[in-house]
Order: sequence, then C-alpha cells, then structure tokens
Amino acid sequence: MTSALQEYFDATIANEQRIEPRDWVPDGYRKTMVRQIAQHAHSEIIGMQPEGNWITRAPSLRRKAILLAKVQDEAGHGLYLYAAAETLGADRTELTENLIAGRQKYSSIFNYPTLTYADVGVIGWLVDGAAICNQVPLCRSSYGPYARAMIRICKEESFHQRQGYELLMTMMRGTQAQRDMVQEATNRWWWPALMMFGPPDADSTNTAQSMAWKIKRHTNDELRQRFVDMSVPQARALGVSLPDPQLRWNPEREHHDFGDIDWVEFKRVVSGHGPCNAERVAIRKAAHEEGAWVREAASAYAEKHAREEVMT
Amino acid sequence: MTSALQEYFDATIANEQRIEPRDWVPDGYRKTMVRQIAQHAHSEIIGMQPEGNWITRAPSLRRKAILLAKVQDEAGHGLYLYAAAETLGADRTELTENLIAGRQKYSSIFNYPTLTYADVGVIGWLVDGAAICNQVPLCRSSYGPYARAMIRICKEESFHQRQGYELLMTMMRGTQAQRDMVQEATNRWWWPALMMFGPPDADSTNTAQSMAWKIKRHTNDELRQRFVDMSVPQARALGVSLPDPQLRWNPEREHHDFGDIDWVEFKRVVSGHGPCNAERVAIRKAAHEEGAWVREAASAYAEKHAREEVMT
Amino acid sequence: GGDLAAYCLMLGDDALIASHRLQEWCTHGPELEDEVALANIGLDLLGQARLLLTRAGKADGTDRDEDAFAYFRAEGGFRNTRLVEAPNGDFAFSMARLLVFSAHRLALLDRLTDSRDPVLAAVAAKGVKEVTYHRDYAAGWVVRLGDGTSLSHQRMQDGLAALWPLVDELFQPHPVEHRLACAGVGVDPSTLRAEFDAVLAQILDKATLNRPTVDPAQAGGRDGQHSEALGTLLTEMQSVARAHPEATW
Amino acid sequence: GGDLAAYCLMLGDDALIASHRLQEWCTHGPELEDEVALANIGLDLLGQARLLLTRAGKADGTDRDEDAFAYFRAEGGFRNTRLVEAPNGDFAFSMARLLVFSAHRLALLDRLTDSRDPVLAAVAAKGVKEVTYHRDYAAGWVVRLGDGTSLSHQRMQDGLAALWPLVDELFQPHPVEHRLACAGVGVDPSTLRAEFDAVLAQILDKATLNRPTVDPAQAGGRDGQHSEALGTLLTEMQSVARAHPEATW
Repeated sequence: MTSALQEYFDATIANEQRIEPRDWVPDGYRKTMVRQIAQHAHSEIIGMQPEGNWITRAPSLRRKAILLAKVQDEAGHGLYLYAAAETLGADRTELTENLIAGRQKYSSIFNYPTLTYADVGVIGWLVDGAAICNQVPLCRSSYGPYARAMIRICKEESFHQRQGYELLMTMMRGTQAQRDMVQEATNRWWWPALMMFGPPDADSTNTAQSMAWKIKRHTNDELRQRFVDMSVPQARALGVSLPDPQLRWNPEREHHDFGDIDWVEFKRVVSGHGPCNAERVAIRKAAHEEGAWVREAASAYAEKHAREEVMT
Repeated sequence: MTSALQEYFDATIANEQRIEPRDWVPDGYRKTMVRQIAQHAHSEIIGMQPEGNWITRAPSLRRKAILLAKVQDEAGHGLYLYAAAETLGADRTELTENLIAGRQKYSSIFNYPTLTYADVGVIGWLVDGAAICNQVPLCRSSYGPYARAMIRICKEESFHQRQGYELLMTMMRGTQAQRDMVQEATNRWWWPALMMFGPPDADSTNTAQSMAWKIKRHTNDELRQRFVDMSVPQARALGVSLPDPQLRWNPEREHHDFGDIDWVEFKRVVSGHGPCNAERVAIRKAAHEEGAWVREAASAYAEKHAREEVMT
Repeated sequence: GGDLAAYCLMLGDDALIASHRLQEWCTHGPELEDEVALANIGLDLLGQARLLLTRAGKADGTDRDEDAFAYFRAEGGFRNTRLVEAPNGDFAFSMARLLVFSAHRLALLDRLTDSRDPVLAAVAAKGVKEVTYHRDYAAGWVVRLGDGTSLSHQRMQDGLAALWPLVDELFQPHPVEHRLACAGVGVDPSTLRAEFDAVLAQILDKATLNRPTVDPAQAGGRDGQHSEALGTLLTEMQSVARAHPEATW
Repeated sequence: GGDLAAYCLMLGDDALIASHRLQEWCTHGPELEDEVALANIGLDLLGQARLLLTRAGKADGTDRDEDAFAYFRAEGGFRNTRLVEAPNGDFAFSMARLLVFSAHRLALLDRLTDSRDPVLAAVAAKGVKEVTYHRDYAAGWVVRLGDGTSLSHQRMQDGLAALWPLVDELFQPHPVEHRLACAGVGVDPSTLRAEFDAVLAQILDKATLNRPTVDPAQAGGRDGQHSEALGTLLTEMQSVARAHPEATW
C-alpha cells in the first residue's frame, strides 16, 4: 500500500506536479515542509518588530502609511503561511508556542536592531531583496499550498523592496545627515543580509534531500551570488558603498567576488545570542500571554452561542 | 475618669501646649487629625505625579536634579506624615487603600495636568506658595507630631517655592516661546491655586471646631487673601499677568480685591471629576498593586529570618 | 476659510491621533487576525487624516501640507478630542474606545456626505464605508468580551467605565462646528447623540454590559486643551521629523 | 585629551542612562521607602554624570557643557554600556541590574580614587560612598526577593537570567580604557572581574539564587553601537531641550 503511495508521490514530484493536502506524503517530507513553512511564518511575524519599532515615529505621514501597510502585509503573510502549515496537520497555537519557547527558529536577520529610519529603507532594499531571491524559486515548490502562498507573498515583497529602495533614494537626495544614515545602515545590514542564504553549500546538510523533493530549487551559494550580483549596481545607483573591500567584478566567472562571511557571528545569532534575540521572542511571548484572556473570551462566547443555537 | 482626661486635654490646648501620642484625646479630635494628616500625606504622594511626569524630560541636567530632588522630598513628606498618622493609631496600608479606593481625598490641585515645563515652575511658585500659606500656621498645630513634621516640611517647601520661582525667572529671560509658556501655565494654575484654600468661610463646615482644637489657625478666606497679596508683586516682578481682570489693590482694605472663584468647578474636581482624578488614582493604585509581590516577599523574608534567629 | 480649516483639523486630528493609538498595538495584538485588522483601521484613519490636514492647509490659505500640521504643530495646536489621546489601556479599553469613536464618527461622516464642501463630502463618502467596518469590528469584540468569560466581562465593564467620562466631549458643539453646520458645510455633533446612544444601547445589551453612569470629564480638546498623554504621544510621533527639519523623506 | 574625554563620557553616560532608568521608577515603586531610595540613587548618579560630562568638555578642548553632551548628541555618540540602557522590566530585573551595575562601579571607582587625573580622583572619592549605598540597597532587595516567596524567587532568577548576557560588556576593556589604565589615569575593567564575581557570588548565595549560565550578548555600547532601547530613551530625554534649542533653563 505505502509503496504504491510512495510511487505516486515520487511520480508527482518527478513530473513537476504539485502535492496537495489530500495527497499521501512521506513522513520526512511532511516534517521538513512543516518546519520550512513554520520558520517562514515565524519570520514574517518576528519580522514585524524591527520595522514596527518605527511606525509611530515615521517622519512623514506618507512614510507612516507605507510602513504600516507593509507591517500589516507581514502579519497577513504569517496568516497564509500558518494556514499552509495547517494543511499538513500542524496546529497554529502549537507553532506559536514552539516559537516563543525557542523550539522553532525564524530568520536570524530579525535579531539585528533598527537604529534609524534609514534601517526601514535598507530592510526593504537588502532584507526583502534577499528574501525575494530566496523565495522566487519557492513559488515552484512541490507543495501546492506553500507554492501558492509564495506567489502572493513574492508579489507583495517586491513591492516592499521597491518602496524601501525609493525611501533610500529620497534620503540620498536629502541632507548630509540623511545620507550618512543610509550609508551607516547599509554597513550594518549588508553582511547579515548575505547570511540570510544560510551556511555555505559545503556545510549545508538538508540541501540534497530538499532539492530532490523540489522544495528547494537552488543552493545557498547560488542564491547568495545572485543577490550580490543584483545588489552591486543598485548600491552604485543609490550612491552608497558596500562594506566589503574584496567586492569586485570577476570577468571570468561573470560574477562578483566577495569577502568571507563571518560564520562565527552567524552561528552565534542563529543559536540565540544575536543582539535582539531575547527581546524579539520576549515581545512575541508577552503579546501571546497578554492576549490569552481575550482569546479565551472569544472561545467562551463562541461555545456559549453555538450551544444556544443548538438549544433553540 | 474621662472627664479628668478631657479637662487635661482642654487645658493642654488652652495653654498652647502640644498633645503627644501618649495623651488621651477625644474621639472627634483623633478622627479629625487622622483625616487631616492622611489627606495631607496623600496629597504629597499624589503630588509627585504631575511633576514626576517631567523628570525624564527635564531640559537641563541641573533642572533634572532639582526636580528629582523635589519629588523625592515629597515622597519623604508622605513618609513623615503617614508616620504622624500612625501615632494616632492609623495604619499606613489602610490609609493607602483608602486613597486608592477613593475613600479619602487629597488636594484637588493635583488633578490638573502639567502640560509644559513651565508648569514645573508654576507649581513651585503658586502651588507650593499656597501650600506654605496653608501650612505655616500648622507648625503650631496642637498635635505635636504633626506640628513637628510641618516645621520640616515647610522649610523644604519654601526651598521648592524659591526654586520654582527661579526657574520661571530664568524662562522669562529666555525665548519668547518660553515666556509664552510661563504666561500660559500661570493662566492655567492661578484659579486652581486659589481654590487650594478650600470653600469660602461662609460654607466651611469644620472650621469652628478645628480652630477651637487649634489644629486650624486661620480661616480659608484669610489665608487666601494672604496668598493673593503675596502673589501679586511676585507676578509683577516676574513679568506675567494674573488671569483676573478684577484683581486690584483696595487701599481701604489694604488688600487686593479679586474676582469670583468658580466654585462649581471646585466641587466638580473635589468630587472626582477633574481633568486628571482618574489617572492620578489609577497610577497610585497600579503602583500599589504591582508592588504587592515585592512587599509580600519582604514580609516572607523577614518572617523566615526572624524564625531562624529564634531557632538558632 | 478659517472655520473650514479649523474644522478639518478637528476631524483630521481625531483620525490622526486615533490612528497613532492603533499603531501602538502593532506586534502586541491578541491574535494575528487582530494585528491585521488594527493595522487596517489605523491605515484608514491615517488616510482620512492626510486628506483632512491637506484640506486645512488649502482652506486657511497657508498652503501648509499634511506633514507641516502633523509634525510641526505644538500640543496646543491640536484640535482632537481627549477620547482619542487617552493611553491604550488593555484590549478591552481599546475596543471600547474604538467602538465609541467609530460609532460617533460613522454618524458624523454619514451626515457629512451632504456637505457643501466637495472635499469634505468626498472624504466622508469614502470614510463611511471604512468606519462601518471599524465599528463592526469593535462591536464584535465588545460583545465577545462582554459576554465571554467573567474576567473579560469585568475588564470590558471597567474599560467602558474608564472611557465613559470622555464620551460627552464628542457631542459638545464647538462654535466652529455650530457655524459650519448652519452653513451646510459641517455637522453639529449634538444632533448625533440620539443615534449614537441607540447604537451603543443595542451593542451593550448584546454584550450584557451596563452603560456606565459617570459624570463627564473636563473637555477642551477642540480648543487645544489636552491631557498629559498627548504631549508624550507627540514627543514620540514628531521626534524623527523634528530631529531633521531640513530633510525630505 | 581625547582619550580622557572619551573615558569621561563612558563613565558619565553609564551614570546618566542608569539614572534615567531609575527616574522612570518614580511614582511606580513598591513602597514609599523605595521611592525615596531610588530617587536618591538616581540623583547620586546624575550628579556623577554631570561632573564627568563637564570634565569631558574640558578634556576635549571643545568646552562643551554637560547639557551639550546630554541633550545634543545623537545615539551613536553615547558611550554607555548596553546594561544600563535596557528597559526596566519588573522590580526584580531593575534590582538585579542595579546590583550588577553598582558592584561593577564600586570596584571601578575604588581604583579610580588613585587616578592621576585629579578630577576623576575626586569624582571617584565622592562616588565610592554613594555607590556603596546603592550596592547595599540593591543587594538587600536581591536577597529578600531571592529568599522571599516562591514567586519572588522565580522573578528574581528570571531577572538575573535576562540581565546576565549584558554583564560581560562591563568588563571588556576598550582601547581607551586600556591606554588610560597604562597611563595611571583610568582603570582596565577586566581587572575588576574577580572582585565583582566574588561579591556577586556571596550575595547570590545568600539570596538562594543561581548564577545564570548564558552566553554574553553582543557588546558595542562603548563604541556607540546601542540597542533599540537607547533611541527611545533619548527621544524622551532630549525632547524638551531640542524643541527649544535657543532657550536657557
């Protein structure tokens, strides 16, 4: 029985067709997909914080509206993604509890602080830019609900990326203090953005199986290279330098060479000791715990009135 | 028996000697004194809030130090006064609970908001000024512990009053925006300061008994007149106008005449419906409730270690 | 011109400050669905504020833009009611406030669609749809919390009680409102009270909550007399813009 | 001159920001005695900050006064450690922080009384007495909360754990500290660690608390790299001064 199901699953993957919630999947595929989707959902939710930090202080009403809409989109992305994970049998409350207990991860990039309003722009440009590089191939993920969520998410993220870049362009045309802020924020975010693609291929453990299952389409290093090649001309157009003296065009490879990434820092942040890990999780935990009485009230109300409907 | 005690009490009062905690006092005297001292203590504690509101925002470090020291003094005054009330058998925790449950009052003046840094100066000048007019005679209160607390408090309050006035002088020599702030704060606080002396003598119910007991030495209207006469030249020296078109020197009375006080507003604020009554009490209540676990821990520790001492 | 500008500031500042308080909920909501909803409502109100502040700058002839009003006015220049500036409190207080504010504003915008000022009429027409959703969202929570657990019932009742002294100000006609109502441009808010009371009565009944009986607090927001909370809010809101007065964003 | 000025800012900013966090407790303390004590400690630290910032303005030759440093530097110009800028948390966290900060500072000021810079030596001599009281006050609460109720024990242990990643930064020598220590002007903070550890061990033992075993957080405060919390703090602290740059107070 299982072997017929396995064959059907393998054939679906091989034919580039999509796995749907009703389909049988191997345990490993289910676990890997749930982990991938949950981490992505958690990243959207935790990712609201570094930018959310600046909503009340946005320096113009137009920028405030853009930022508020963006952070709202991130909450929306979190919602789709948790829903996609639920199609694999995961439970949203449990996933949230995994997040706040530190049992599941989220993208390490959100453990860096946002120190000026330029960070809002740089997050749009570099962080959303890197996210898009990572995510565009996932629109062809073998798992249907995730692939469809990614299509919608990528569309919105590239909108956010353009808005971030436009903010930086405006700031670069402004005062010297604004230009300094942009440069300084670029310096702080560049290396963490490169780390978003994960460890080098040589050290990446899950890649082969994920590629076979078609839930990963390119290696970490391929995507990182694509991001660097994309960002260099953008930085030039903006008028900021990227903080890497070894960054230069290599005409033989037809790619940019770049310096070594500090993988010790990467591991420190991933393992929970980045600049803001504790605060980010604490805020999410506090919101979850302080909202408990509200959620309980909603359940009590729903139950009470469901009963009434039955009784009348 | 009681009549001998009553005679001794009456003689002590008549001879301008002080009643001390060991002395017998009539029930009415005890109740009135506890109420008077508790209201005064509560006023010191609630009075920390309108100024405390500006400590973190004080515009120079010198002003910050002055303000922080002043607010600390107010906490200290609250402490002496609660201690004085305890000599009459009152319990501090109970008094605090009376305050936060709205069963005991505090000076209505603290139910007005502090809207600019000039308010810090005007509170020093007018509110502390009015308080001193009220309190200097209380240094001769027939109840010893209260009289002694008042001596210390009045000394500190006149220091605060001078500091407030000095801040205003400095601001009046500053920018136009600063002068406007001072005038505007004076406009807001003048009438409430006049209300600090309580209802007009004709409507004041407790005055006669309190005067007989020598726990009140002058009528409300006498003290109010003294305050007005004192404040007019101070306002002139400062260069601000007082917001009362009827205010003028009356050479026959050798006092200033002044306009009618809005006793409807006074009653509204006293009865709990001033601009900040709810917030002031809510903040005190929150501090008390949020501190409960700390106080419980301190008691538990003290008890545990008292036991240990006995056992070893 | 002056009256119209003042009126636009009243309605615009109410929306701007109410939006700010909703922004403060961001990343602190009880559920993701509420994060989305509160941000949406905040965005709608921010949009209304931008149109109204822009209109104010045209009407008063100064040609100030929305940011000049939002970031470079002092506290005493803000014309919002005290209801919207009060700190958020807990979720119950915030939902009670949103219900009261939306019910009031919906009644107001509904009349304002007939304004002789075409900009006000257009803002109102768009706003009616938005605020209908805001009111329904808030009413949903007021009912669920009121008729939920005994804890949520108590918190909702406490939130209403804390809020209620601030309700009257919404319906006290300012001379500007009175004059513009006579001119067919604005709305006299006292004429909205019956509708508001009826809506609230229905929702509170469904929520098993009592309408509080408390005296109104001191008003004055429409004349720039605010509570201490507005100063703190503006310090935060205006901080970046004022740190860089020459900047463009 | 440059090194001495930078050093005065490090010690001055630590005191200034620590004082600000204590000021935030005002009217929120668990008992009146604590209101008095916390304000007193805040005042002592504010006094230290004023002397040190004034010294910095002399040492760097700019003749800037204490207020120029406090109110008109941007976030990146502040040289305090991240420990002091972290939000207050609950009373347990605040007392744990005050204990750690005071134990560190007492050890530091004690050595600094021998500084070749007479101003630093004088500030230190005065500060030693003050900070001894601060440390004893904080230790008293850490012990009572640690060995109080099971709730207070848990909160104290949690507060320590939340704080502990920020401890290491206090003892990491900055090049400026290193150079000034060699010159007999400053103190190399790494030389204070053993004394600090011994003091803490004794107090935590009495408090029945465990010393947390957590990795240190990212540092950088001495080079102007701060957490998000400092920006918010400065927005508030500097708001009035910056709204009136031409004013005298």
